[in-house]
Amino acid sequence: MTTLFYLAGAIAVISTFAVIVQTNIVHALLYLILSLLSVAVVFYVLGAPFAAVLEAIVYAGAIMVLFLFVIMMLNLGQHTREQERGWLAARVFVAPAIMAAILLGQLLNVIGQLSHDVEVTRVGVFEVSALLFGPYVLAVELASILLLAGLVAAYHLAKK
Amino acid sequence: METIPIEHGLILAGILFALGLIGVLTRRNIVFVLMSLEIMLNASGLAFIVAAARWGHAEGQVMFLIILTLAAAEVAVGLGLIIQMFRKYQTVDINVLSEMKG
Amino acid sequence: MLDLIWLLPTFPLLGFLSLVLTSGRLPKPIVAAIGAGSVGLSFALAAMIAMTFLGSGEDYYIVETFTWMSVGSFTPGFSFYLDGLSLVMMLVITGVGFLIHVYATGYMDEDPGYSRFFSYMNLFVAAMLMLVLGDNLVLLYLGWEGVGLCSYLLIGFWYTKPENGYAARKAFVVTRVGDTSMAIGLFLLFAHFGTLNIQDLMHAAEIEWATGTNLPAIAALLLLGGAVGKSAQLPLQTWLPDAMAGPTPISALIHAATMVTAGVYLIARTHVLFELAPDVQILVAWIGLITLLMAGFTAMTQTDIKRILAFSTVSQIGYMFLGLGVGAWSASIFHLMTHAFFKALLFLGSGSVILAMHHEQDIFKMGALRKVLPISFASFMIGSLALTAFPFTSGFFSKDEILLAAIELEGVGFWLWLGGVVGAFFTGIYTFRLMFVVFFGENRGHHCEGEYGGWNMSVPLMILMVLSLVGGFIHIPVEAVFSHGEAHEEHHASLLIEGIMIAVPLIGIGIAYLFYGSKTLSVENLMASSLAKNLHKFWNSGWGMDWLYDRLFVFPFMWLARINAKDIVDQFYGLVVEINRAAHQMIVRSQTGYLRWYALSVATGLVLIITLGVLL
Amino acid sequence: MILVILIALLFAGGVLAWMSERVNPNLPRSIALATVLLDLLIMLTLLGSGDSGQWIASLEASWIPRFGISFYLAVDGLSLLLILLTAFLGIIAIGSAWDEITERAGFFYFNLLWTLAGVVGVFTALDLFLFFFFWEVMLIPMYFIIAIWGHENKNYAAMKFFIFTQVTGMLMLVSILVLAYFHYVQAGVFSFNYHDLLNVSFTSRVEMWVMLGFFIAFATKLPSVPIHSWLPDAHSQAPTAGSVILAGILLKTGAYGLIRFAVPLFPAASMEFAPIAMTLAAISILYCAKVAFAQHDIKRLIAYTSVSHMGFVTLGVYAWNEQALQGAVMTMLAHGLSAAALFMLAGGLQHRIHTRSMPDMGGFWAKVPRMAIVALFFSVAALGMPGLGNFIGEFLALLGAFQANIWLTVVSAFGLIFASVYSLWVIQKVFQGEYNSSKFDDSHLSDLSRREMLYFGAMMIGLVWMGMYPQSFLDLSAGTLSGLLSATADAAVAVAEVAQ
Repeated sequence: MTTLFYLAGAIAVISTFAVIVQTNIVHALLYLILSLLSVAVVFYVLGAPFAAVLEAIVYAGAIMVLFLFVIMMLNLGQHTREQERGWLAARVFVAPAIMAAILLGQLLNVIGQLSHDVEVTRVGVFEVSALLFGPYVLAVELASILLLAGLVAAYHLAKK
Repeated sequence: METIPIEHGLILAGILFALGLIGVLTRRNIVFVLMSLEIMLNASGLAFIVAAARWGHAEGQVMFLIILTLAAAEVAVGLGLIIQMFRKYQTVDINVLSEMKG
Repeated sequence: MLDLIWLLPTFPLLGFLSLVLTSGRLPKPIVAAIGAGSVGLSFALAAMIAMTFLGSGEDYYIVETFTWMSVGSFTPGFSFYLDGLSLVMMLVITGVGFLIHVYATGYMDEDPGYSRFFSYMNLFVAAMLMLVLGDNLVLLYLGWEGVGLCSYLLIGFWYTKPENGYAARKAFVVTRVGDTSMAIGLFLLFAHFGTLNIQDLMHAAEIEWATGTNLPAIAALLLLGGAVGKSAQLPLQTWLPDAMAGPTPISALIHAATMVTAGVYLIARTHVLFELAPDVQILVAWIGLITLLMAGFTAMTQTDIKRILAFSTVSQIGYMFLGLGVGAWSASIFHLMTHAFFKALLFLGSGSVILAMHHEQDIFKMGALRKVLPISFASFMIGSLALTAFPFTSGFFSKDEILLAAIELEGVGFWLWLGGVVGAFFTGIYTFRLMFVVFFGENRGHHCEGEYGGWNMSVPLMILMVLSLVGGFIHIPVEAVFSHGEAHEEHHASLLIEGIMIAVPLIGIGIAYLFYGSKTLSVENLMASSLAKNLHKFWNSGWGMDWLYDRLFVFPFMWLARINAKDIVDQFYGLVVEINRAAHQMIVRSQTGYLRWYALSVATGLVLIITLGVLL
Repeated sequence: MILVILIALLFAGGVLAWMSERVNPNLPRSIALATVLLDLLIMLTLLGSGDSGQWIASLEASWIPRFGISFYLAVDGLSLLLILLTAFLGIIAIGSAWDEITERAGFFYFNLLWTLAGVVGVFTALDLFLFFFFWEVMLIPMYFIIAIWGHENKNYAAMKFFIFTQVTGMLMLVSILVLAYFHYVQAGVFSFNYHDLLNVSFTSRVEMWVMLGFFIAFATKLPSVPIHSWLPDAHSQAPTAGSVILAGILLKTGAYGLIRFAVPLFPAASMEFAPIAMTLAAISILYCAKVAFAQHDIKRLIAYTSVSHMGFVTLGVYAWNEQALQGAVMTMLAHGLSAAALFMLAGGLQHRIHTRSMPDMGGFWAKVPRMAIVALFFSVAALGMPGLGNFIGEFLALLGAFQANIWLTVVSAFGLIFASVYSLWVIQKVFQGEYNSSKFDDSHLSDLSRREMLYFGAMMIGLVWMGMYPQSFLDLSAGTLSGLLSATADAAVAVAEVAQ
């Protein structure tokens, strides 16, 4: 399982890196899906099968399909690719990369102070559901309202 | 069961988060920006799952679910806005949106 | 009778109010009746009061009307103080004032501002009476400022000419400098004695202040500042010649007979203070002497008929100051009175000449007027004789007394006397230079039909002629006022001194005759050298005092005003605004409008916060 | 109760005037005039009742008891004089706006009346919180008056006025709060009551700082160099009625604050500060007189002369003896009338020839003789002619100040000379000289109307009354002032001893 964890993690990092340097938007989207799926594997390894399933269905499935629709709708084809090449000069990466590196360094610094090996215990749908519809029912309600608001807003915005 | 060092999970989340950040900061195509945002959200969700695994509790997963809905709503609204923007400017270049310039 | 004294200033004040409130809608005869009549009423009343007062044998009489204000111990009232000094002053003011008013009804006949003129004149008389009758220094100050205001208004009477306005403002501001010094003197006196009632002050000062100490000297100096301003003495004499811009009756009333002598009155009124400060008192004498000599020199170089008279006024007031300085109080007041007679006569005479010459004032454009203008000639002749102290005219007696008092003073007395005699010599020259040029010789171009105006102009002249001739025999009842101050009432002069004093003016007249009458001596020869020319220019400009003051005070003030018109303090706040604006601009520049820029700043903020969190 | 009616009437009248505009555009001005007249009549009934030195009328009601804030209004002789001046000048201001303000008249009179209400509140409030409340109430309507009905540069002027007064007002608020806090520390309860706060004791250092908060707020309003620079802009841009209210009344609130609050609350610090305040006063007098002389804009000129004259008030207040205080009060009253009149004249000229630039004017005497005489009268009053109110004020102020500080008084007295320089300069530039209409449109240059003469006549009578029989005014304020003097006598003695 540990091997799987590191493997999936490596795939996630590589594919994510591919996302941010891709010029072809559809390829990028596919890399993103790959990244999400590998994160789903990580979830599974960490004993959260429910989250892994949702990650695969909702993220990699539904949300990415939305992206795909939009990309198709906007007809971002070949000329976008050239445009992207023009925009993606190495120098624009410098400042963000330094910033991100510092941030990461800091995170690592903090995280590095932890050292705890976990015995992975499976926390299944039941426990999660018990919590969701128990003490966190308000959060569920809020999430549903949020989704409703997102729905209405998306409908309104995308309307001509 | 084998053990997994908890800090490695968090490091993975951190790396993904940093990559997402780089994406947000470097890309001019707004669709890429939105995708990078998704990466960052996902990374934070991962952090929650790792935490949940650390304590063996379900609360982390509940948080992940909330992040998930948040991401879904955000994508829906964000993509709607992208469509609007494209209609108005015929481009996905985020730099044309600079009317807030002081 | 004496209790009616408050009516004296009230009549002219009512005249002023009625003329102002009708503002020029009344016909001229009524304006004249109100204007001259109100002063006439005052004169009649003043005469009756004078007789009652002299008959009563009292030394003084106080009439209290109401308290002006009462703040703590400061309680000046509208109270009138009548004694010999104020009696003389009030008679001169109302008497000469009335004559000049009558004369002015003719003189101003064709002026559109007829009613305005008389309203100012009446206000002036009211204020002047307040000045001399007030029993406290605040009331005196009220009159003092009031006459200054009227002087300003009347000098600038013909307001369309900017130079008249300039002369008027100069007169007001220069005298205001003196007034301010006087006001500070008032504050000082009040701070020490808690009262400004003149008699109380004098008694208190005599008791509390020792002779020759600093405080009375400072107080006397401050009051002297007011006096030199009003009386056009050094160093504040520059305004008077310019003040001749006003109508001639004004010059006669305000700038010869009454207002300019207010300084003399003030010093005489507060003579106790000056006696406590002998250094200041002798300073008064020196100021008078220097002023009279400087004015004498300047008068010899002037060509404007009124300016010559103006400088002679400055010079004659110099004599009065000289008299005050040597302690000849009553002689000074006596000279004040006779000077009022003959100088009013001279000014009114010059007014007649000017009108007859169609407002020509340059004496070298006149000539041979004695046949054409007999009345003016007569008034000038008598006035000039009195002015030069020709024996047995009024000016002779008064000037004589002053000079005799001077020579009897120990120490510097002889020099003061000598200066006074030299001044008399110049008086003779410039007065008769004027006479010979204007009334003798040949006519220089200007056509002149004869006397202008009717009886209302000639009768006042005749009355003043009589007064100028016999005024010297009037006895002024001021002994009681100066009783303790005057050491020597009877002068025992040697025949030599008396002879010199009689002869010197006559020599002056003779020299004037040689130059301007018979033309035996030529002015051109005298003026040939460049030294003489420069000297002439220097004297003509009044010893360059205007030039000096312009550079010392006027130009720096104007310069400061000009460079700071925008108010540097305000500009400082403007600078604050600019700095803020610049700072805003800098911060605004960070608002690029680019989303990624904002994201980057968010990230930076995050990094910074975490850094802080890690470090702390 | 009568005091509440006084203020409430003005507030209500303002609202009514605003609403009545819909009925008839000429109605607001009549309503405003009636309101202020009624107010004046009510104030006059106060004149007869009660002895000077006591509270003639007072009202205390609990407002926010938790913090010891009460609705405490009271009137003594000094306050009464000033609210009478307020109502009188309020009527004059309405008169000057009568034909001038045609646009949004209802809102204008609303603002005018609310400003007046605020001022009356300031003059009567004895609870410091309430005082601050009214202090703000009078500012905001004034801001609108300048910003809406002002002239070419109105926004700048209004903003400057607002920022200056607001920032310094905040300093005062801080001081008030500190004062209340100290009362809480010393007495255990919060109180904003004037009488309670009089008893608060301080260390001298703290007292100085708290006093400065008050002083700066009042000195800005007064105004005094170096925080005077809002005034020329506000005055030159404000409509005539605004200038009348500003110069005539609003400036007086600063002086009143000094007399009522700044010195009595902090006697020791004030006495210690007095030489500095008097120096500022002397600088104000001379400096602003000089700047006034250099102005071309006639309203700016008059504004600077206001600063110069108010210097005599500061001088008088900080000399803190009977003559000086009475002089300060008389200067406040007389300057209220004379400055208001001069601003009305300048406004009248601007209304007629649409310019305020003096170099363009000249020779108006023949054209508008009545106006010329009126202008001459008020100029002469401004330069301190004896017999008129300003003289009494300035003379008494200087007389009293001389006893406190000889040198500063001597320096200040030179202001009398400068006053004559600029006053006569105005008359010369505007009314004397040659008439030349090439630089402006003189088709509307008409002499003062009957209505205008009525207002000017009333003010002239007022000034002559003050000048010839000031006793009627002096008596009213005498009691208050001697009360304040005796209350602070101990501190004065103590400071004098330290100085020696």
